[in-house]
Amino acid sequence: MEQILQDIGKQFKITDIVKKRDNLNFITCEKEQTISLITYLRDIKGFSHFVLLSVVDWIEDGVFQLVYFLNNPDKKIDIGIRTMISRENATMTSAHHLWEQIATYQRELKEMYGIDFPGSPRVDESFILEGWDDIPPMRREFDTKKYSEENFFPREGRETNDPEEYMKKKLYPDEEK
Amino acid sequence: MAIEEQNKKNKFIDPDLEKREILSPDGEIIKIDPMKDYFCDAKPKVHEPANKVIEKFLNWSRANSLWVLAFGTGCGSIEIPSLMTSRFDANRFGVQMRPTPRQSSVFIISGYLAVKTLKRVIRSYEQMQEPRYVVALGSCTVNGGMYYDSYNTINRLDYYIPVDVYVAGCMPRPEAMLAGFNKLKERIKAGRAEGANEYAEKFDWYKANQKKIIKDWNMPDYNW
Amino acid sequence: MKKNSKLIWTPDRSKFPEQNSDGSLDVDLASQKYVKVWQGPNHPGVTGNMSLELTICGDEIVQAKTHVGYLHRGFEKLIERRKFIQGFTTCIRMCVAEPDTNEYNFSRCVEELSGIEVPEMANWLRALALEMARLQMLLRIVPGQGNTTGLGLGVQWGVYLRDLILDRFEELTGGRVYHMYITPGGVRGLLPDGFKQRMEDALKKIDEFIVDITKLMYNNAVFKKRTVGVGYLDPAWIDKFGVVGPNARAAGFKRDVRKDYPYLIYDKLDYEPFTATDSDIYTRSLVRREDLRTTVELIRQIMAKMPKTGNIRAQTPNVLHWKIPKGETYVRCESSRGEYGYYMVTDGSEFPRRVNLRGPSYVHAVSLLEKLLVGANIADVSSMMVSLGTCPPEIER
Amino acid sequence: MDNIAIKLLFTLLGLFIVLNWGLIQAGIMNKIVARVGKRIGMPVYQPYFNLIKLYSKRTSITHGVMFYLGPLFRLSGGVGMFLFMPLIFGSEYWSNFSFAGDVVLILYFQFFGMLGMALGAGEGGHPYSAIGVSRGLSQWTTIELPLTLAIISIAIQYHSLSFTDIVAAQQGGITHWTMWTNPLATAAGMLAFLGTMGHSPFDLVKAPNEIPIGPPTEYHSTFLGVLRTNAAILHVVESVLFMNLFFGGATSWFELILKTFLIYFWSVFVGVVFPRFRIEQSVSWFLKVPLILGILAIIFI
Repeated sequence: MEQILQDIGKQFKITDIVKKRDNLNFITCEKEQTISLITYLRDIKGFSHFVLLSVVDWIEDGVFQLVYFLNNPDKKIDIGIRTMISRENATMTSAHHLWEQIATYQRELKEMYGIDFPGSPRVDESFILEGWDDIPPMRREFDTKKYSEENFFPREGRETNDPEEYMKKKLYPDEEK
Repeated sequence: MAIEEQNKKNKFIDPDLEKREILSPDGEIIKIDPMKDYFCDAKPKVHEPANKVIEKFLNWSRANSLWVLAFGTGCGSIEIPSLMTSRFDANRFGVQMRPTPRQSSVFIISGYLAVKTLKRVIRSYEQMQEPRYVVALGSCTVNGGMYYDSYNTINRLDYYIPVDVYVAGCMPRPEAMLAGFNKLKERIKAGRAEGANEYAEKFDWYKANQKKIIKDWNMPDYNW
Repeated sequence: MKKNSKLIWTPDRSKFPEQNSDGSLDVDLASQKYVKVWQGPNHPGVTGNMSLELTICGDEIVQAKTHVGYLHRGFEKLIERRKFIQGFTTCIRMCVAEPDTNEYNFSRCVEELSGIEVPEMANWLRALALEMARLQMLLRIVPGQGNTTGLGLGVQWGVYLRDLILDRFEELTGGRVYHMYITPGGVRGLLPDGFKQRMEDALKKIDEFIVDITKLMYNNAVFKKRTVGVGYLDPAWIDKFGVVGPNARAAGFKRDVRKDYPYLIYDKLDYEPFTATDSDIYTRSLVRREDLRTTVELIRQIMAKMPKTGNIRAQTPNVLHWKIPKGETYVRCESSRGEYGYYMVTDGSEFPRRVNLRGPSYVHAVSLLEKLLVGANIADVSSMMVSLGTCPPEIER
Repeated sequence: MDNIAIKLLFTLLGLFIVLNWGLIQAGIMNKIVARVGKRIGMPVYQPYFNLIKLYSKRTSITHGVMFYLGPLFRLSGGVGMFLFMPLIFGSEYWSNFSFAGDVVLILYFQFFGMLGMALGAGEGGHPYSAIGVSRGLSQWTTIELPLTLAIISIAIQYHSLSFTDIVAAQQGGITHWTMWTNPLATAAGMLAFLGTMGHSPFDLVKAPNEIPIGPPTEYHSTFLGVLRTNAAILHVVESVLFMNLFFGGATSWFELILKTFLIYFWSVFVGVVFPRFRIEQSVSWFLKVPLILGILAIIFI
């Protein structure tokens, strides 16, 4: 694993190397280099199994963190490649030519986060939602409870308790607050 | 060009359902509006029973032959196989599964309903022939259950289609479902399970509720 | 198993036009030669609540599109606004059929990020619960393959045995479908008295069932005719599409998370995953039957080798104020359909920042199924879906 | 002539008995299938409930005149078969309107209901109906071949195209049945019988997991009630047809009920333990074994 990371470090600019387990590393790469890094890992280093493409919304920093998660089935090691992209006009180079299922992931991310992947097949087609006209729902600023209360006629009489207060009241009723 | 403007208004409309002009083999230009031509958009009517004694006899036969639409709308459908096989065997009570809405009389809403499914549920419900009954499983259909704050699941089902029996639980055990079927039978025998009439009476209210959350309403108002 | 290349039937996918990058197809639907048929969501041949948009020419499928989202509840959004212990009860409902893999993955993520070591006894019990969950799932999908071709009898037998396993779950955890047994920090309880004996009784019935279903289904001439050579999955596609689990094992790839990345106590158990090379519907079904056999064997081994008693819970912080430092991890385990993974990111607060599920059906039922169905017969659609182990809730969450 | 009136009365009475026996038989078969699946199963009288319920459901669909006529054609196919089918040998009243050439007429009626149903179902407009109709018609064409060959073989054997004559020739003990005197024709006919009953492996017209549920997809309430009524009559009459041809007919109602039950059970028995063919497999299957048997039956008669 260390050997692979050194090899990558020679050719690409990677930062924030986190060793989570013996066989699991996370690295951060620049947006422009990401696709070539993935291609390099797939073709030269044997990371032939694509596991996951995920997004983390760091709204405080104004960035989306894209994570490409690759797996080497022969050496049994995993690597997660993080890439930061700006939240405004979020766009990322499409990687659909590398693995077939990436097109599906990109379709989902376009819908749930509003990240555009130009050139990816059927990326504009709706994947999960139908007739959605609000902001993409998985973004942090979207308040799902408010949306639900406005749209779905909540039934009256539903009680919501703060678990801490509720347990105090139930377990130690005599205790003064 | 009025047609194009109308189409623009509804951005979600299916291209197959757009108004269009086609050239017939005779060279004649025909205007078609699939929403009007392909579907009948008459409103449902309230049905009054003709004779109380006969109706009682018919209700008795209806109660003993419940044909369930095989449409697993949510996670409750995982217990349907258990319900229909040897341990619980709902067949004993005349409950059968039918694959098409035309022939079935009971609609089991098995758990939470996503908005996308709700649209299909409404269509299937309207395609079922009267009298039709709805059994709603799980707390999710009562008040949203654990998905009360989800942006994609409805909170209470009875705002969209009339419900006859609720079976609470997450998820309801097959015994509870059998009890629910017994309750439904009692209601049918008493002549109170006329959800279809209720739907016809409060049609506008139901439609307004449905249209509030189904943003891409690209089907006729009542399609049977 | 010998490979008989004559039997393998791959459709000639080149005779139909490829779909364009925006999903459209260059065929004239008005010419009446091509018909568009929707299968599902209200269709008994479609597993769960999903639908297929098929363009057919005669009996052959020209283009298939999967439509999912009928079960979307926004779990990943909901977990972001729940505490870790609340998110645990939410996440298990992501996959209805096999919730324990969710329990394990979520708990493992939380433990790994907050640095908790789970006691040995809890690991054994976790493995037992996971294997039981796999067993009850396989008892549904092994005869389910027969049901797609009209052999409903196996399902009747299989679901009865599944009920027996659910009874054992009820004894162990109190729940029938949703168990919430593998909690962050350990498990909820030890085995009840006499559990092993009653489990053994159920396993004996399952052994008989395996013999019966082999006679009924796998040796049935008509079933063979329907499934041998149909739905051939090219081994070259395994990595291209990210196929995992039984589907990859049926194509000759030994992919089993339990062997490759041993978790819990699987390195102390002695077993070998079954692999075959024919890679058609029949072989995939055969691999699942062998999985069933393996699982029964594993449960016996676990019950024999596990310690009598021991500590089952690690020391955890107050669950109401459980703050986890900033970090991220990926945890995987083997579900009945293949690799099942959770990607969790925490940001130092009481709530997870992001939880993402990687379900095997995400690739099996969307990109792979769309490709496999092209050129197939419309009668084989549901066989193909079941043989790939489709489970819609884990696609859309 | 009052004779004809009495005969008509007895025919209607026979129709009533056959309908009831068909319904009860369906209930018993459901029970047997359930027992194989380790279940208790629905009550024997469940088909009656279903039938009353179906007739009592309200309908609000129009698909044109042919859509209405489809079930009626199907029913007239079934009732037509019944009308010309002698039920009890030796009884003038229970032989209905059988005459010298009734075998040919009944073969025609067998196909008639099918065609009428195809026309009506096509009007429903559902794609699965269309697929089911095309499957059904192509399968039926291949079923007809061995069946017709078997019947021709029997007609050559007994020098008659009348059921009464064929049954009369088989009287006098079990060894006189066509089953023993012409086993090839019996084998071809009974294999074709599996196809006519529409159970697995030949249930591709209604294949629930592929094209749910084929031609009757759009049929509901009263229409489906008519279809169910017809199915009850048809199942018995088909069994009577094969009983008359191969198994020596019946001399009493008890014998008829026993024999039709066993003949129908043969198709259910096969249906429970076999999955379904694809359409091209079904067609080629009928064109192989049953057809060869049928041809051999003609050659070796």
